[in-house]
Order: sequence, then C-alpha cells, then structure tokens
Amino acid sequence: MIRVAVVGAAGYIGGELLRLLIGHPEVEVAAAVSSRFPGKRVDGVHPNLRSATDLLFCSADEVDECDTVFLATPHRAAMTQIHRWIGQAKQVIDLTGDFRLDDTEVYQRYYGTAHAAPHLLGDFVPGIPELHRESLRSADLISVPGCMAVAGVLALYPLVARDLVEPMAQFDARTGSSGSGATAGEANLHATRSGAMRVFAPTGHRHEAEISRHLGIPARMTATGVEAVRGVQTICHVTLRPGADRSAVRGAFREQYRDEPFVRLVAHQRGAFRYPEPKILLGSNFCDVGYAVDEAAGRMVTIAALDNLMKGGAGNAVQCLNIRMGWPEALGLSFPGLHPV
Amino acid sequence: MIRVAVVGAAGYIGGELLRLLIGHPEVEVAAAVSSRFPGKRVDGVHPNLRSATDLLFCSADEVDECDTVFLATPHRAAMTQIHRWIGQAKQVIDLTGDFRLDDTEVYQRYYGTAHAAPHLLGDFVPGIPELHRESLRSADLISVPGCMAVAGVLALYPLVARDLVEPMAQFDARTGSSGSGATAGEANLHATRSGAMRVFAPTGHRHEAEISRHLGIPARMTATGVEAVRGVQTICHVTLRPGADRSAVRGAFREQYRDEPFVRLVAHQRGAFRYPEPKILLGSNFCDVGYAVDEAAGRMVTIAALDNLMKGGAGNAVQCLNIRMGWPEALGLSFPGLHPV
Amino acid sequence: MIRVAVVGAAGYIGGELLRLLIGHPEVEVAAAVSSRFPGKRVDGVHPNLRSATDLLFCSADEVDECDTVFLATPHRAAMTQIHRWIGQAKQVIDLTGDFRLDDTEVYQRYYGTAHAAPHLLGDFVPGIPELHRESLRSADLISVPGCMAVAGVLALYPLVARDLVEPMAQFDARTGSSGSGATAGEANLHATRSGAMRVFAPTGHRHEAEISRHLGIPARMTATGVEAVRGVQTICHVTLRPGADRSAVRGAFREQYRDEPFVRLVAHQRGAFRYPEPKILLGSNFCDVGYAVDEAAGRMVTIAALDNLMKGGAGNAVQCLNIRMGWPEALGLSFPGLHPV
Amino acid sequence: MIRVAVVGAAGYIGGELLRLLIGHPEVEVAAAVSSRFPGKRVDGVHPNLRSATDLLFCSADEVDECDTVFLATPHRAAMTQIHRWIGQAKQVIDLTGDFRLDDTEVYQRYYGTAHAAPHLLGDFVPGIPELHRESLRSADLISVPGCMAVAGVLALYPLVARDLVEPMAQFDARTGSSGSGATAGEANLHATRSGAMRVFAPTGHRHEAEISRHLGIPARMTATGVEAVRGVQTICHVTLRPGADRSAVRGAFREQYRDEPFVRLVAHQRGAFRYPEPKILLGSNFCDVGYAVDEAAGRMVTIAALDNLMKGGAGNAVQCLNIRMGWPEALGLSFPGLHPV
Amino acid sequence: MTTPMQTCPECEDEVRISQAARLNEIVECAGCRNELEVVALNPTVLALAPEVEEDWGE
Amino acid sequence: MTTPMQTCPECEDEVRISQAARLNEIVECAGCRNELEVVALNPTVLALAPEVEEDWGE
Ligand SMILES: NC(=O)c1ccc[n+]([C@@H]2O[C@H](COP(=O)([O-])OP(=O)(O)OC[C@H]3O[C@@H](n4cnc5c(N)ncnc54)[C@H](OP(=O)(O)O)[C@@H]3O)[C@@H](O)[C@H]2O)c1
Ligand SMILES: NC(=O)c1ccc[n+]([C@@H]2O[C@H](COP(=O)([O-])OP(=O)(O)OC[C@H]3O[C@@H](n4cnc5c(N)ncnc54)[C@H](OP(=O)(O)O)[C@@H]3O)[C@@H](O)[C@H]2O)c1
Ligand SMILES: NC(=O)c1ccc[n+]([C@@H]2O[C@H](COP(=O)([O-])OP(=O)(O)OC[C@H]3O[C@@H](n4cnc5c(N)ncnc54)[C@H](OP(=O)(O)O)[C@@H]3O)[C@@H](O)[C@H]2O)c1
Ligand SMILES: NC(=O)c1ccc[n+]([C@@H]2O[C@H](COP(=O)([O-])OP(=O)(O)OC[C@H]3O[C@@H](n4cnc5c(N)ncnc54)[C@H](OP(=O)(O)O)[C@@H]3O)[C@@H](O)[C@H]2O)c1
Ligand SMILES: [Zn+2]
Ligand SMILES: [Zn+2]
Repeated sequence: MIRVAVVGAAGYIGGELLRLLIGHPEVEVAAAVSSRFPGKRVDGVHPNLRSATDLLFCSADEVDECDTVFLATPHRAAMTQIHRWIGQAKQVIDLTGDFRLDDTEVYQRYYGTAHAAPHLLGDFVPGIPELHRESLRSADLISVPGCMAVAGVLALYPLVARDLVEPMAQFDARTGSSGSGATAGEANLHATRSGAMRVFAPTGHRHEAEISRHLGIPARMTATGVEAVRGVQTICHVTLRPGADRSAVRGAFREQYRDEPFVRLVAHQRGAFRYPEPKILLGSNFCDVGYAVDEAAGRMVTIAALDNLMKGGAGNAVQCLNIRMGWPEALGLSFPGLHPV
Repeated sequence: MIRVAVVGAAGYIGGELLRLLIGHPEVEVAAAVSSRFPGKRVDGVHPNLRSATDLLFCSADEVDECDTVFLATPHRAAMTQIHRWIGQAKQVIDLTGDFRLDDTEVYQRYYGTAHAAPHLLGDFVPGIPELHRESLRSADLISVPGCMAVAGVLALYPLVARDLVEPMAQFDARTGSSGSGATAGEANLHATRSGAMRVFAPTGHRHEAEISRHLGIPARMTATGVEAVRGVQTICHVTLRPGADRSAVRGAFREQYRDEPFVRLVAHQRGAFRYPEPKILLGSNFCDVGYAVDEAAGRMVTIAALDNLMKGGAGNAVQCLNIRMGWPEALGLSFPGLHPV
Repeated sequence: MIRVAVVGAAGYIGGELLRLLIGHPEVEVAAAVSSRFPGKRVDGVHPNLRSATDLLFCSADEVDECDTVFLATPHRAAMTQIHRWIGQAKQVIDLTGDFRLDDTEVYQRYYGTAHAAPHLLGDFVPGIPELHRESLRSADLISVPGCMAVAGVLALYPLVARDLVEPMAQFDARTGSSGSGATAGEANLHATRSGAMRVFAPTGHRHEAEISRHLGIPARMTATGVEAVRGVQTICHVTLRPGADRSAVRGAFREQYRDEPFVRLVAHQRGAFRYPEPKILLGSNFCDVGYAVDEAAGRMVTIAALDNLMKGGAGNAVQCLNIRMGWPEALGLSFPGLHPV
Repeated sequence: MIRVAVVGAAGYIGGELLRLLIGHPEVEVAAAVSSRFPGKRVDGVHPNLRSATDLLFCSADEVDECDTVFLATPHRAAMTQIHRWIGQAKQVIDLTGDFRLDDTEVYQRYYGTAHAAPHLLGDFVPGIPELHRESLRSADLISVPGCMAVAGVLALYPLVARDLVEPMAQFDARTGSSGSGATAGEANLHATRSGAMRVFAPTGHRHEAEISRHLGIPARMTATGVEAVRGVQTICHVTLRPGADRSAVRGAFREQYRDEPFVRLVAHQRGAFRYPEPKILLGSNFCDVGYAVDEAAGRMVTIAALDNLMKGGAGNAVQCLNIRMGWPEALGLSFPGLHPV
Repeated sequence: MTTPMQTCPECEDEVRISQAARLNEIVECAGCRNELEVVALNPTVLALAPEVEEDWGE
Repeated sequence: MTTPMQTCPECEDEVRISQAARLNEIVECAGCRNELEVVALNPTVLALAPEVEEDWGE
C-alpha cells in the first residue's frame, strides 16, 4: 500500500483520480486537496463516491508526507507549486499542461506566458506508456499529456515511426463538455452548450504542440465541442508516402499495439461501431484506434477515441503509476465500458 | 468457479449480464445463447466487450449442462422454455416478466395472455435481496423484478412495512430508451425518441402489479420515456397516516437500509444531486432512495433511481447469484458510477 | 404599428419576446432594456437574431414613452419597478411571478417575502386567453402565468369547470433547463445538468399556488428537471367524481377547446406522439392537452405540453397583446413547430 | 397560387416541404404522395402539422396535373420516375441525389450504379441560388444539392472563385440523425445512435463529388454522425495561395455574400456562438459561414452550418421555387431559428 | 363532396366520410386516430377496424 | 480520535465530532449535508449553522 495525495481534488480530473485510487487495491488516499472545500465531504462534490468513502477535503497545508502526489490543478498552478510537492512526495504525476512540452519557447507560444520552472522541463517523463514504458518504470516526475494529444499521438505514431506518411498531420478533434473542467463559465451553461457543435479552436489548439513533440512532425488541430459530457475523438488526415499501402498500414498498427493493454484496433467492415467511438468507452481506460486508407488518392484517415477523464487523464495517470510501481498495468483500471449507453 | 449460460445474450439485459459475468471472479460464462447470431462473436453485438472476451454466441441446443442459467428473453419466451432450462441447470434466474406475479389472474390482466406454466409461479423466489435475502440463499428459481418495480418497491417498502402511509401509492416513472430493449421498432428511431417525454403508459403499467404484490397495497403508475439511454427514476406520492411525521419517515428508511450494500439514502439539503438521479448510477448496482415530507399537507413523496440494466435487471440478478452462492454480495458489482457523465 | 419596450431583454424570455416582436407585423420594438449590456448589439446575446435586427440594448433610463412594456426581469424586480413602467406605457404585460397571485399571504408563503405592491394585485388580469379572453380585450395590466401553471391549468380546467373530478390535483411536472433562465449558476453547468432527472421541487412548487388560484381546488406539484433545453410537460392525477366517465371527459375537453387557436387535443390510439410532447412544440405557441381515463379505478390522468418560452411565457404574452389590440389572435405566432427535431 | 405535389411526402424531407408549402402564401398543396399511407392523415406521420392541415396522403396515381412537383424519394427512385413527373408538372424540383452530378461516370463511381436517365443530367439547374440564381429564374428542372454539399460549397466558393486557395479541400462534416431519413434501420436505434460520434464515411462520401463539381477542385470529405437530430456542420481545411492573407479572405466573403438573404458571415472574436453552429438554425433557412486564417502557417479553415432539412434540403428547394416564380426570395422562409434551444 | 358527419364509435369525434365511400372502406378518425371501417351504407355505419395493438415497446 | 456520536438536529443522523473540536467549528452532516456548528463543548452540542438558502434556480 502506498499513500497518495490528489491536488485539485474537487475538479473533474481530481474526482476521477479519487474514484480510481479509492478503488485501487494497492493505494490509500491520504489527502484530497481543495482550497474551496477543506473539511467538507468529498462525496458532496463527487456524488458517485457516496458510500465509497468518508474522506474529507483538506487544504494543501494539511498534507503529510506521502508516496505519490497527483496534480490536477488548472494550468500554471502546477509549475508554481511544483517544488513544494517534489519536497513532499517521492513521485509527482502532473496532469496539467505545465510539463508537457520540453521547449520553453513553444510553451510560451501556446500558453501565452513564460514558464515558471523551465529547468524541470527535461526531468519529466511523458506519461504515454505506449511510447515511454521503460522510462516510466523509474520515473519520479511524470507529465500526463492532454486528452486530445493522447488520442492524436496513439492514432498516428505507428505510421510515423515506420515512415509511412508524409510529415504533416491535420487533426479534427471533438470533445465533450467535461474537457473544460468544473469551473467553466457561462459558455458551459446547459442551455448554451447542449447540442453544440462549437468550434472553439479553429486553429492553434495547444495539443498541436504536444503531438508535434511526440511525433516529430508538424501537426494542425481544429477542435470542436460536441454534445457529450465525456469523450474525445480525433480524426487525422495524412498523406501516404510512396509505396505505403493499406497492407503496410494495417501491419503497422497491429505490430505496434499487439500487446498494449489499453489500445484496441477498431476498423471493422460492419456494425454501427466499426470505427472508434467514445460513448462505449465511458469510464474505461481504452484508447480505440482505427483507420481507413484511400489508396487511389494516396491519403488516409486515422480515428481515435477515448474518455478524456480516463485514458485522456486520470486513467492514464493511474496506468503510469502502476508501471512505476511494478504492479500489473491494468490494476484498478478493469472497467470495460458500457453498451448501450 | 461455476459455469453459467445466458439466454437472450444478444439483447441489452443479456449483454449487461455478459459484462458482469465475464468480469466476475467466480464465474465462467459457458454459453451465450442467441438465435440470430450463433457462431458470431459476442463483441460484434456488444462492442464494449472487445478485448474482454473471444466468446461466440451459440444456439440453445448447443448449451451443455451448467450451474446457473439466466433468462433474458422477451416476455412469454421464458415460461414456454422454462422446463428445458430447469432440466439443464441447478439454478434458473429469470429476468423476464413471466414469473414475477404469483396470481395467474393478475398475470392475465396485465399481460393479456394466459400463463403457460402456472404451477411454477409459486416456486420462484422474488429477486429482491432487500426483502427476500434469506429465501434467496437457497433458491433455485429466482425471478428478478422489473426495473421500475424494483425502484418503486425499495422506495416505499420501509414506510408500508411500518404502516406509516395510507394504502395507496401513485407512481410517476421515467425511463431511458434501453428499457424497451434492442429489438424495438420505429418509435425508438433516434430522431423520434431523442428528447422525448413520451407518456407510453398513462395508466395500467405492468409494474403496478409487481409493486402491489410486494407491498400489499394498490399501486398506480404513469410511465414516461425521457431522454436517456439508461436510467429509471420513480416518484411516488403517498398520504401519511395520522401520527406519522418526518422523523418517523427518516427513521424507517435509515433502519431499513442501514446495512444494505446497494441501497443508499439520498435526501440532502444541498447540492445538485440532493435527490436520487440515475445518471450518476450508470453501470452501478445502486438503487438510491430519497424522500420529502410535507407534514402540513399530510403527504410525502419518495424518489428512487437506478440503472435499469443493473439494479433494474442484470446487476440485481448477479447480486441474487452472489447471495445464492454464499459469495460476498457485492462481488463483481463494485463499479461505483461516474461523475460527471 | 405600436411601439413596445422589453425589460429584461437579455434573458431567455426577453430574447424570445424580441424574436416574436421583431417578427410581428404590427409592432415596432422601441427598446430592449438590459443593465449589463447597454449599447451592445442585441444579436450578441441572442445569436438567432443575427440579420433580423440591428437593435442595441439600452438602459431603463433611456426608454421613451411607448405603448406597451413587457417585463421579463427576475421575480421581485417587477413589483418594485412597476410604478415606473405604468407611468411610461399604456399597457404593462408582466411575465414574472410578481402579479400572478391575488392573495398577499399566499404570495408571502410561496415567495418567502412580502409583496411590494399589494394594492395592484387585483388590477392585473391573468394572461390566460382560454379563461380570461374577454377581460384581456381591455386589460392594461396583464400578468402572464408561470410555464407549468399554464400547462396545469389548461389540462384540468375543462374537468374542474364541469365538476367531473374531485377537488384535489397531484401534478408531476418536467422541465427543460431554459426554465431557470440565463443567469443560473453551477447547478446548470452542462456536465451536471445534462441527462439530469433532478427533482428540484419534491413538494411546494410555486406554480401550485397559481393553479389553485385559477382552478379553485388544491393542487400539489412535484417538479423535475429533465434533459431538454425548452419544454414543459405536466402529468396530473385526479379522481373522477361519481358518474363521470370517459365520454364526459372527452366531451368536456372537446367543448372547451373546440375554437381555441392554441390548444390542441392529443389523445390518440396510435403513433409515437399519441400524447402531448414538448419536443414537437419548440418555437410554437401551442399547448397540447391529452388525457387517459381509467374508469375501473375511478381515476384519470391529464397530460399537457408546451414550450416554456412560448405558450409558457413570451408566446402567451404576445397572444395576450394580440387580444388586447384587437388583432388576429395568432398574428406573429404562426410557427407550427418542427418534426423531426 | 400555384398547385404543387410532394412525392416522398411521408419522409423527413417530404414532411419539411409540407410544413413550408402549407405555410406558403402563394402555394396550395395539391398532393402528398406516399405509397405506405394513402388515405391516411398527413399529421399522423408529421405531428407538428396537427391543426395546420387536414390533408391526406395519396398514391402517385391519384396526382392530378399541377404546377410544380417536388421529389423527396430515396436515391434512384427519382431518376426512374422522372418522365412521369415531367409529364405532369411544369417544374420538377428534385431533392434526391439523382440529378446532382453532370457526369455519368462520376455518378457511377459514387453511387455504384448506372444512371437511368443520363440524357437529362445536363438539363437540371443546380439548386444553389448563391451560384445559379439567374439560371434558376427560368429553370424547369432543378436539382437541389446534398446537405453537406451546400454547406461545403458555400463555405469555399468565395475563396475558390478568387483563386485565394490551393486547389484541394479537405472537409470534415458532422451531421444529425435526420440526415439518414425516416426509414433507417437499427444503426439509428436511439440507444445506439444517442451520443454517437460515428464516422460513417471516413473517405469517399458522395457529397465530395458534388462539391468538386461546383468548385472545380478536388474535395475530400470525412463524415461523422454526432448527437443531434437536425444540423450539419462542415469544417474545411485549405492552403492559402501565396499572397492571400486574412484581409483578402475577409473581403472575399463579404463581397460574395453581402446581399444574400440566407448566408450570414459568422466569424466573431467573442461569445459562445462565434463560429457557425447548427443548433441556432433549427427550422431556419440560413447557412452560416465563418473562417479562421492562420497566416503564419499559410493555411485556413472555413466553417459552415445549416439545418439539413432546411437550407440543406426543403428550405433551399422552396427558395429555388421562389426564385423561379419571381416571388420574394424569402417568402415562407422567414423563421429565424431559436435560442436557447 | 362529403356526407354529413358520422360519429367515431371510439371517441365520439366527428368523422368525415366521402359520399363515394364503399362498404369495408377504412377511414381514419382525426380525434383518436383509430381506423374505422364502413360496415353499412345508407345510412353509413362505422365500426372500429380490427387491428393488432401497436406496441411502443417500452 | 473521535468522540462518541452526536446527533444531527436536522435529520437525526449520527455525526462524528473530532475530540479536538473547538467552539464554533463547522461540521457537515453526512445524512442531510447541512452544516452544523459546535455551539457548546463538554458535552458537545450541535446546532444548524445559519446559511443562505441554496437555489437550484429552476
Ligand atoms: N478535463 C479534462 O478532460 C482533462 C483531461 C486531461 C488533463 N486535464 C488537466 O487537468 C487539470 C484539471 O482539469 P479539470 O478539468 O479537472 O479542471 P477543474 O474541474 O476546473 O478542476 C481544477 C481544480 O483545481 C483546483 N484549483 C484551482 N486553482 C488552483 C490553484 N491555484 N492551486 C491548486 N488548485 C487549484 C480547484 O479546486 P479548489 O479551488 O477547491 O482547490 C479545481 O477543483 C487541468 O490542468 C487540465 O488541463 C483535464
Ligand atoms: N431492458 C431493460 O431495462 C430490462 C430490465 C429488466 C428486465 N428486462 C427484461 O429482460 C428481458 C430482455 O430484455 P431486453 O431489454 O434485453 O430485450 P432485448 O434487447 O430485446 O433482448 C431480448 C433477446 O432475446 C432474444 N430472443 C428473442 N426471442 C426469443 C425467444 N423466443 N427465445 C429466446 N430468446 C429470444 C433475442 O435474441 P435472439 O433473437 O438472437 O435470440 C434478443 O436479443 C425482457 O423480458 C425484459 O422484460 C429488461
Ligand atoms: N424561463 C422560463 O421558462 C420562464 C417562463 C415564464 C416566465 N418566466 C419568468 O420570466 C422572467 C425572466 O425569466 P428568464 O428565464 O428570462 O430569466 P433570465 O434569463 O435570468 O433573464 C432575466 C433578465 O433580467 C435582467 N435583470 C436582472 N435583474 C434585474 C433587475 N433587478 N431589474 C431589471 N432587470 C433585471 C437580466 O439582464 P440585465 O441584468 O442585463 O438587465 C436578465 O437578462 C422571470 O421572472 C421568470 O420567472 C420565465
Ligand atoms: N434527410 C436529409 O437531411 C436530406 C437532405 C437533403 C436531401 N435529402 C434527400 O431527400 C430524399 C429523401 O430523404 P429523406 O431523409 O426524407 O428520406 P426518408 O425519410 O427515408 O423518406 C423517403 C420517402 O420516400 C418514400 N419512398 C420510398 N421508396 C420510394 C419509391 N421507390 N418511390 C417513391 N417514394 C418512395 C417513402 O415513403 P413511402 O414508402 O410511403 O412512399 C419515404 O417516406 C433522399 O433522396 C435524400 O438523399 C435528404
Ligand atoms: Zn375517434
Ligand atoms: Zn443531518
């Protein structure tokens, strides 16, 4: 049993971390930090945890030493508080955007502010088990990528790693409303957000930078909020390299993900769910990946789907923890998702 | 490990049973019966089970002897096939409406047809752990009640058992679209059913009869299909007996459900989720129960919510199995539900 | 052409009034009052009015004399500002709760505050054309009832007026999220409100008092927020008087509403829309009314549906204006609603 | 007054045509053709038309001579029946895919069948007022384009016409469930389709061919079904030509659509609705068009939204009729859309 | 041309029957949407047409 | 360490008070989620903390 603390525990990612960690057989939740609700019951904010826990929120100052700290605060708060948490825990798993990029200039361009702890950028191992499993086994600083970035990277990595596509990726990402957190304002009012197809980032979404970093090719992303609470789907348009065909593409995906516990290939010929769709992934840690090749046109499309609070955030973080601790990678992450839903 | 078979495995209840039973540590799924899809992969119909199972559907004739059979067929099919399954398994857990009533005349009135196995009606133990736990420990024939009936019975039983309310209950039930199964026709077309508030049973819903049977008082139910896939909520209006007040009501619920693993009292003064709501219960086996007392008017309202495929069907059936087998009652049923969702 | 002003024009009811009045052939919108957005374009807040108007919001002080003022402010603001508007316009049509009740004690009980203009309560004519058409023809103070109250009153009035039912009505009301206005807080965040079945008023909803006033019998209401933006549906449970049967009920509804332009009887034997449903009424001014009689039990159910911003608010107000001005009653209100939607 | 007939009147497009034509001051609906429902009331299938019409469906054989026939049948039925209808009416306005392409080979490639009336392909004027208004004034055969094609063409035409972008367009289209018509099968069951992000056409969607025809450049389209009943949105990625900048783009859109009654430019800096969104367009005939330019990257994105049954089908057809008849172009099409909704 | 109104045996709403109505013709009642059969002529008599009960499936 | 249970004055549910509780400290009742104020010690007495009514806004 290790003792963990969750900072930002009253938020959506914080709540999902609590759900997973409370249910995790090797973990004891020692602290759930919230500045607004210290002393209040955790299940007052997260009603799904009723009867699962009697835990109370506490303030940051009340946190004792513990093994692992998860940071689920808004952007910027992690990099300003990072030294405090490094001093208090053996591992820090950061879920914010603060340590996802390794280049301060790119950071400045995408986040519009200077980085507050640039010397630490290189010390964080990216929390993408599919690309960095070995480094994660001993990582004490882990930075979990953005939800659309995870989807985008996993959908394209097998092709880029094998040089099957031209070095330019155009992403079209769709996301549910939980992607903007529990503190969002009137644009997230139900009557306004319901049934939306809101192009909130026609160009220049921050996850572009993460994808480019991990794939080593330029990435462009248009992001749209659609009707859903949870769920991210990315469509990626790429151009096939000469010689690359459907068979090579299929082989690349199969080889890459054969043994991955949380990546499934979904590119079927029949059925309503023949390509990846987020709704059957709610609460699960899978990232489903599919593709369609238009050989005649020399182009192809990849499709990825996940639950932004799970493989797109808290679930992925717990998977990283499992790897770091040498536990079975799927421990506490076995919920398969629902259908119909 | 016991070996179980699911009949009607290609339906919604069947799929939910498969999800739970495949994930159950003491159970091996020996057969998933479907007449339309024998030889086809189970995850072709239930895409959430991809990577969880390689099971294929089979026809009824291919089922070997097994320990427990779950019947998740349409109404009427269970009572005509019951002898076959009794001969083949030690326990039969029926999820259809066929063995829920113990009176053939009431059955005829509510189902519009004569019962095909009236002599067996008395042999089935109702699958309501909260009322029949002791009998379930040795039951070999179990009949799991309807989704709205479970909600209605649990919401009212503590009051009726203590004579706190007048013997007449008016229910207003709301249900998601999965309540009508996967074989429904054009009234369940997305464009028609989406955003609906469809009063499909203004009077005389079948679950009235079940509630009356279990509570011993007349029950009336109006049922409406609302926008949701999963989820049932019942509102019940009752009149307080002279002398019954808020304190007595509260005490009744608390006493009744103090040790129940899957009934939670939700009647708070604050928060958006202060009364029972189905959406935070998706995939979980809880039935949340709440109430509001209008002492001045001598009336009160009880509210119950559950996931119709879980505590309203498959989850409840697995809870019954756990009781019958002497296993921990929550085995394989620990998913707490999601928030936000 | 008359000149009208809308106070509270940046709200949901205000926006709906603007849509209707801008499209009304006999009306010129002289002022759209908002305290937050004076000088800003009206279509910045109400994007559906793009290209329909170049109107700017103004402050209350900028309003010139005009013929009719519509008050669409929050509760309490109307009764404190009423003298100002009476001085400035020939007619005041109030859509708030402030002048809906004629009894200050009942007001105090339901609104928790003393009334600020009790002497005016008797001067307002209730804005229910179906009950008060004659008085409305010359009314200079009109109070439009609450959305669920309109539905409830229209669903029951024909029965009560003919003494067909016992004097006690139990309502179960469901509403979309626009019913709580554009200024609601975090309980209306999309991720929280989406897919909700939120019992926000288990007992004692304010519209009870209005229904009781208009029907002269006690009314009880339980209100639930369901997944929808627009739309209200009320189910009402009543007991038949001795001698009252299906035929009498049918005759009562038919006679009462035969010539009503905005009440339709919907109680069919077939089709997915056999009872009233709000979704096909979005943007229309209809209140659909239906019923089902359980003669054996001596009970019946009435069902009503409407768009809360239309017949439940702004549309009804414009209907009242048309009557007051002697114009065709449906002028500017001809949109029939959509299907599918 | 002209007399019109609608063929395929029991479908979604047929129903929308009926709604518009019944409400049109210059049109009398002489026939609503349905093979399944002859003699049945039109409002039995289209419940929003209750009280708007007593019209009955008839069979094709019962149609008398009339001025204009609208064809809203499935694909293929129009081209096989076309001679019959040409013989019976002065104008035929076809809403199917049958006469949208002018090249039989392209037709064969995208529809997988040979064209049944290839000699007529050149006689149909495309029903895009914004591109073909002059020809439409005297057209007797009009072919209304597909819903996503209208959106795609209007979003890109100003740029292509002025040579501002490279000749290759990548579209990402999203659509509600009504886009697949009222006769769809189990993939459109509510529980399956609800909350979907279904990539039903990763490559090779038929509307590619239409867009290419009208723009004269290759177009690629990926189409996804999202949670909505009505509504289409297209995102288009294009590369700027050297020298083309934001100012040129803005000028192109403004010049092109300055006087268009049903195209609005929506590319704002603030507000939740700063780019085109279908939900505020339900029932309206607008196509909203917006864009975002990434000058540094030399790329841009255009965004278009419409109601697929209106500007994407029936509304556009009525606009074409108005032009053909010399009536005001917006006659019967004045509904502005709702907010909130 | 329509004959004077008939009354629906189910809901008592008025039902319009065309003068050309034949025996066994089915008409639809606008009030309750039941199908009615013309079971006699001169005078016209309507009866509920036999019908499989339509299920909403809920 | 916690003292033996106190009873919520609103819903009569049991409320755990830490032994270190001070006067005027606010605790939350698990049964009804009301905020309770410690208004006396030895023995501990709880009272409903004054609170603005929370509105759902519907
Ligand atoms: N939502 C997603 O899908 C998703 C996915 C992956 C990663 N992320 C990342 O995860 C982080 C949390 O996202 P979220 O969606 O959970 O946001 P959220 O719901 O807004 O929660 C953020 C929480 O942080 C706390 N907080 C606010 N300011 C703080 C500060 N200065 N220091 C410490 N805590 C502070 C807040 O609680 P108190 O004010 O009570 O402390 C709040 O509950 C963000 O960095 C986000 O980018 C989100
Ligand atoms: N949906 C709910 O919320 C819910 C809750 C509690 C209880 N129930 C009850 O559970 C049962 C199943 O409901 P459901 O919603 O899962 O329905 P469903 O989705 O329609 O599934 C029923 C399944 O039964 C099979 N089936 C059809 N006819 C059969 C026959 N004559 N013999 C054997 N199998 C047959 C069908 O598959 P094949 O044709 O391929 O065999 C079908 O997949 C019903 O009795 C229902 O009342 C449902
Ligand atoms: N929503 C419904 O379904 C519905 C139906 C029937 C009746 N009603 C009634 O209609 C009224 C408006 O409801 P709504 O849903 O439109 O609410 P809303 O969206 O919250 O709008 C109310 C508007 O009133 C303005 N306002 C706030 N305080 C004010 C004050 N003290 N004096 C003047 N104006 C003030 C606000 O704009 P500024 O602050 O910019 O001035 C706001 O835009 C309420 O009384 C409600 O009960 C609502
Ligand atoms: N849905 C959209 O968003 C949209 C937008 C633009 C264009 N369109 C096009 O409009 C047409 C209709 O689409 P829809 O969505 O309205 O489809 P729909 O809802 O399926 O309706 C098609 C109608 O055509 C009738 N029909 C079927 N077979 C026929 C035949 N062989 N001859 C004559 N009528 C036949 C059917 O009624 P009966 O069997 O009773 O005659 C049915 O009601 C399609 O070509 C579609 O591509 C659709
Ligand atoms: Zn009738
Ligand atoms: Zn309490």
